[in-house]
Amino acid sequence: MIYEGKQKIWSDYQKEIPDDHWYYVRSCIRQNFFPASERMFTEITRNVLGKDMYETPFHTTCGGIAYHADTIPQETVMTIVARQFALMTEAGYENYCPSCITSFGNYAEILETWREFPELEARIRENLWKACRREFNKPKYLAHTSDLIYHWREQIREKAKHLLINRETGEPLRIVEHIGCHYAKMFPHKGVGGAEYPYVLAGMVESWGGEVIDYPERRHCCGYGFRQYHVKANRGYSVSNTHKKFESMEPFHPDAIITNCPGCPYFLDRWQYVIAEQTGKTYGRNGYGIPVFTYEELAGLVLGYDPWDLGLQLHQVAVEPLLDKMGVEYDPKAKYLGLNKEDLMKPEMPSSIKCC
Amino acid sequence: MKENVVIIGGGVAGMEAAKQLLTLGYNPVIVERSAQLGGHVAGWHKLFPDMSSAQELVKGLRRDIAEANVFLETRLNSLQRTKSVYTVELNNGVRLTSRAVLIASGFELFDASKKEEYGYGVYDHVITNADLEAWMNGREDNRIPAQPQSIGFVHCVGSRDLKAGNSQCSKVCCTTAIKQAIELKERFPEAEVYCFYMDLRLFGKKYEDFYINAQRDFGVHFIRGRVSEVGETIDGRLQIKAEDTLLGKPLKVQLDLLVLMSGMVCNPIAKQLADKIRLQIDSDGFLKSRDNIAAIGESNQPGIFYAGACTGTKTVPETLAEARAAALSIHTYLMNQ
Amino acid sequence: MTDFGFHLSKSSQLDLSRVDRERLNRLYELEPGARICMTCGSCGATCMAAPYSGMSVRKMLLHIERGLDVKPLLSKCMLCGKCTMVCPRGINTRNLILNVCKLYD
Amino acid sequence: MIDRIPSGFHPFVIPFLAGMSFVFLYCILGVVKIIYELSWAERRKLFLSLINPKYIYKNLRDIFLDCLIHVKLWKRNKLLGYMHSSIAFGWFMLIVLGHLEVFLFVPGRINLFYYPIFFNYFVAEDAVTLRGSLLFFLMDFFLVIVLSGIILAMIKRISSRLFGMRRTTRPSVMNNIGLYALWAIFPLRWLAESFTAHISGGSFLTVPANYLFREFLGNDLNMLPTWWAYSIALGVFMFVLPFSRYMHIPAEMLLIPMRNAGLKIRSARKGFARVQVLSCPNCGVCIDACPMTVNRGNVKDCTVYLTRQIRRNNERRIDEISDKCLMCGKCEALCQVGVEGPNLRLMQRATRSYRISPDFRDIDTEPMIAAAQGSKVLYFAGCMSRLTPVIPESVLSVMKKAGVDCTWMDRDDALCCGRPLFTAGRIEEAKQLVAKNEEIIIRSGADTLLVSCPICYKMFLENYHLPGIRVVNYIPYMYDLVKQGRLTLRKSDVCYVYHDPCELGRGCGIYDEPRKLLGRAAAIAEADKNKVESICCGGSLGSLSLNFQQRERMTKAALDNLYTSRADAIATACPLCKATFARYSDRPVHDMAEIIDART
Repeated sequence: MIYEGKQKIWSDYQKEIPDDHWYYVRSCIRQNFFPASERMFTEITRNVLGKDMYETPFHTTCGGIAYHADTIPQETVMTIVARQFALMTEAGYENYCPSCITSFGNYAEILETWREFPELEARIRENLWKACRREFNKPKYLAHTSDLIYHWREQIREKAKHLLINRETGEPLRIVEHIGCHYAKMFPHKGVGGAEYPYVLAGMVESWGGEVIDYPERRHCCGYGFRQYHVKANRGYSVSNTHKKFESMEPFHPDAIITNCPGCPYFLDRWQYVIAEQTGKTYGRNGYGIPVFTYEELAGLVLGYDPWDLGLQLHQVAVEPLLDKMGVEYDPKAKYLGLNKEDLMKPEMPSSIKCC
Repeated sequence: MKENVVIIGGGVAGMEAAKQLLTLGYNPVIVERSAQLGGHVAGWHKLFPDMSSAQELVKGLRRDIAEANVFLETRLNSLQRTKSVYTVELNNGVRLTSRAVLIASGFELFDASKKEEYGYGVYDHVITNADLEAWMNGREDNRIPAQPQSIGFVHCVGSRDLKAGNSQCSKVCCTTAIKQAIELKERFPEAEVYCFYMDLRLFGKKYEDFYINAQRDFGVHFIRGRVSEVGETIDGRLQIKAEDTLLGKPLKVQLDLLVLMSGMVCNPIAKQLADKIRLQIDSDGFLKSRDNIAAIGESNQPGIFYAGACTGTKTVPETLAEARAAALSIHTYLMNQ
Repeated sequence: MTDFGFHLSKSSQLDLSRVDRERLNRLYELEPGARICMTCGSCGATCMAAPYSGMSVRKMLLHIERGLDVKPLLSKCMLCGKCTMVCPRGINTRNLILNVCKLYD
Repeated sequence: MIDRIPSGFHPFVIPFLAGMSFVFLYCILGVVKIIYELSWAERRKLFLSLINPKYIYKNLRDIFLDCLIHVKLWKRNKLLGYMHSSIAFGWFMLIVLGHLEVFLFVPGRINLFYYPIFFNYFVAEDAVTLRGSLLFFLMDFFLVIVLSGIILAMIKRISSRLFGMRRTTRPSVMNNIGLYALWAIFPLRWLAESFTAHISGGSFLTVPANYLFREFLGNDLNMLPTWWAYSIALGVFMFVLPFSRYMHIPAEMLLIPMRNAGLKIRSARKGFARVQVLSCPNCGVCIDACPMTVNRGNVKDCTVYLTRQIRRNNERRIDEISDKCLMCGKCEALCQVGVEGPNLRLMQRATRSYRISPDFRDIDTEPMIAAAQGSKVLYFAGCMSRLTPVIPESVLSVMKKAGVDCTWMDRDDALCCGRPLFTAGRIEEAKQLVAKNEEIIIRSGADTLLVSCPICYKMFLENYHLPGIRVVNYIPYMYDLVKQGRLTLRKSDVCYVYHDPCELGRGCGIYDEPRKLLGRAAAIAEADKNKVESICCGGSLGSLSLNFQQRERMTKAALDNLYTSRADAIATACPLCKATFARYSDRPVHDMAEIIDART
């Protein structure tokens, strides 16, 4: 690996990211998958970094899932997106940051389409007007929330309590970064670092002291693939793709996986259990899996938040091995206590994969 | 006093034209940007189909044009036409006038690092066809392992690729890949060599024999399918993915060396010249000839002639033939003025 | 083992690094013509067994070189020799087929 | 004539005795082993033939004519014929006459079987017999005959070209020892008998020599050493015999009755195959016969080397030789002994084990049966004819002109006749195809199966069971139509040379009908080698391993032979020959059907 070669490519794919005043849009599914992630984003950006992060309860889905599952036509998606932009315009913002990668891709795709086909944009404006009497300005800047964390990575590093360094050996932790497919594969210039060697997560890992693993199937999809998971008949195909990634990263012995997409951490996490059930194989050390994190969770750990406040107990694969390596203090007994400190009961543990 | 003919570019096209112009009684003046004559060919090792030495070819041409005026490491500051005379100003302060100018600016190799998925400049063992020629000419290259077990060639890197901005076939890469595959097989008989191609275009004299030799005598494997991406394994080997389009199945293989067959793109200098004197650019990005059949060596401007790869991808013999033809065209043009 | 109602599916990806080179080289030795196929497909077009098993020498060779199972293709080969007659590269396809039948299963 | 040595014994007979006993024992054991290797049915067939007077006569006649007189060789090459029959028959007569002498003069010694061989040493002439008696004369006469044969053999070894053989075999070590021993036996016998002639008597050859030797050498001390030498030469020859080509002498005597009894080669090495292998005299006739030996190539792949390698158990070479052969059958047709080279190879191929075997049993033949129904004459063109569509088109056109209602069985979907698999040794798989085709043909309702491809034709004739259905090749069939007046041919000026396809000529014995038929449609010229000696086109499916380049040389050599006829065009009756010749021929190549169609 020639690191300078990558740096050259990274320098070719940089994007302008304004430092403040963002209109924040949540993902449809992240709340359910890893509920603390989005809350941690607002927590870090507002309270730790002191940024203006506007949110409105009136925003809806962007239509991306339905669009990628081939259930609604493009014009419908565009009109939904137009309404989101109208909400932003009404709130007086011009920097738009979605939390979801598919949304980000969806917005990027729609903005590019409108740039190529202005008549389509005009028709969508008309649709929106007819539907809900709203008007919109296109966002001046579009960034994914991971772009923002990337942008503020050094500020986070300055406030860091724990780094991505193995406390016992002093070696950097070996991190697999997994980028959502819709982040830059469609429009490489919309992503930090481009599509082939994205830097958005790698940059965070490097800033926070870790080492990025470049394994052969790095570019491969997590396996979610919308239809592949949602239609049960295809689910074997979904898990097979995830399996392929794990087989490829296995020889590198990663300490953790960091992701920036709603589906990826979920499937990389949950499918490890399914793979272990079906093949008996686990990919971490001593029967554990490889812990999977969202970038907000990892940022939260770096900043010293309590793992259980970050919702890490909701992970299928046990995160404790990584916490131990990083030296994060946690109370094992508190893992399954609710916010009100009531015992939520320890879930049933699988036999095939160790989950603490 | 012999009449000047300015030749832009000191590759084999420019040299061959200069040689012919000397014979015809002119004073050719070669303006070459680099420090030596011979262009790309000077960097090659062996030329197909007879594995003749590229160095010998260039050496011979250099000998033949010893009497010509050559400006090395020189660029054009300006090129202007007044009536039927062109005035050329060089960056070393020299001013030349000439009734005919031959553009032999040739091609530039496609920058393989633009195909990011192949990891040229990122992975340790990815090289280009030009790197391999240089290595065979004796240049050290630590990207080439001492004992590779498996070697891959990717044809059409930056050719026939609209995404890379080049729709044209670079014509020589198929044969070059086969030539280089044979040369590597000769050096590393134990290695498995795979050529990943989209189409094999072995159009020239004895090129097909090359193909059969590579298969029969050297056991080179040909796989129809373009490599889609390259990754690095834990032990630093390359893992490539492609589709075997004849079987319709995805395929992967681990390699110790990957050679990218960078295609030809028009030398940007040609485009700068085109802007200066309003020459036309053809749809393939190369200079547009007055007629692609009958007058490939002539431009739309009187007194401006073309030779070689500035008008499209060419083999060396084609380039030399065009250079000879251009010299004669210039002679006829000057005689008739 | 839990039954989820779905299973890991076998990868359809071919791995050239895992092809049995020794056996393949033995085949090349027994029938050097195996190396020079240019995948024109004449053999498959003329094949008497193609309607029954999809046989084609081109396909058979590709299957072998990529480590795939050739048994189904060969299951209806009558060794009639038409492929030998039409092969533009003069490959002794019958010898090839017989040796494949010997070496592979 | 009286016994000179009272004991009737001298140690010099020991080498001969030992050798003779060894050969005798070896042959007895060999015969027992071979008989044991035969199947029960074969054994029964053989024994029944051996007590049948008709077969006994035939066996004796064949052994006499083939083994002693070498009639076939005489027909082919007079010089070689003389050479072989002089040695074989002369030697035989010496043995017979020797016994006669013992029987007549010393009947008491008849039980000593070395006596006739060394008769002249053990006896002294007395007043009862006269110098120059008839027997003495005959003995010397046959000795001269044998010696003349030996001299010819020596000359042949030096220059086989004088005998019309372009190439001959390279003898192995054992063959050389046997050869030199054989060469030595008769001159030594002459010397020994000459040294003893003043005691035992002699005739025109030995008596003058005796005078000469006595004049120069003076005493009788040379007598014993020459007898020793003679006996040793005999002994060496006998010991070497089982391991050399001379094994063919006893083996052929077993081969002839077995062949006459109708035995076939059914195993690669055992039983009748073993006899065949041992019967090969290594004469090398098959080398010149073999179409593969063009440009001195592939000599070591001829039948003579197959038998040699089988005797040596050299499995690698046996496989190579077996796979390479075109199976054109010319070596067998020209072999003096009748060694079935192609069948030996076929059985060798049949021993191969395969990990993949085709299985045709599940192929649905119903559509093919439906397509085959409708006429009394069912026409089968064969796979190869699809690459020469002019053949089936012409056959059908001729049938139409002759008013023959004919259905084309394999116009669309079809199965191979099975011969290619059969000749590759995949006999069981071929049988599956045979069964499928039998079903189609029988259920078609036809009473005649018309076949244009000789490869298929041979298969249908020999390996199909089609009760009530006449299998006929298109050439005799068309010739019959012409004779019946149902077809009228207009003769053209074009001169054709007819190439006998291997499978039709040597394979099925059809030589004359094509010529007669063609003679009515065009002028005919004959090639240098024709009919049974016709040279394979090189395209044969019989060969498994010959590559394109090697075949190309054979095809060109076969064409050169056809060009010797100076004909304008080539006629043949096989799709494979047509396609193969057409590739390199400098003149048109037409199938018989094409020519007949054009001239009716």
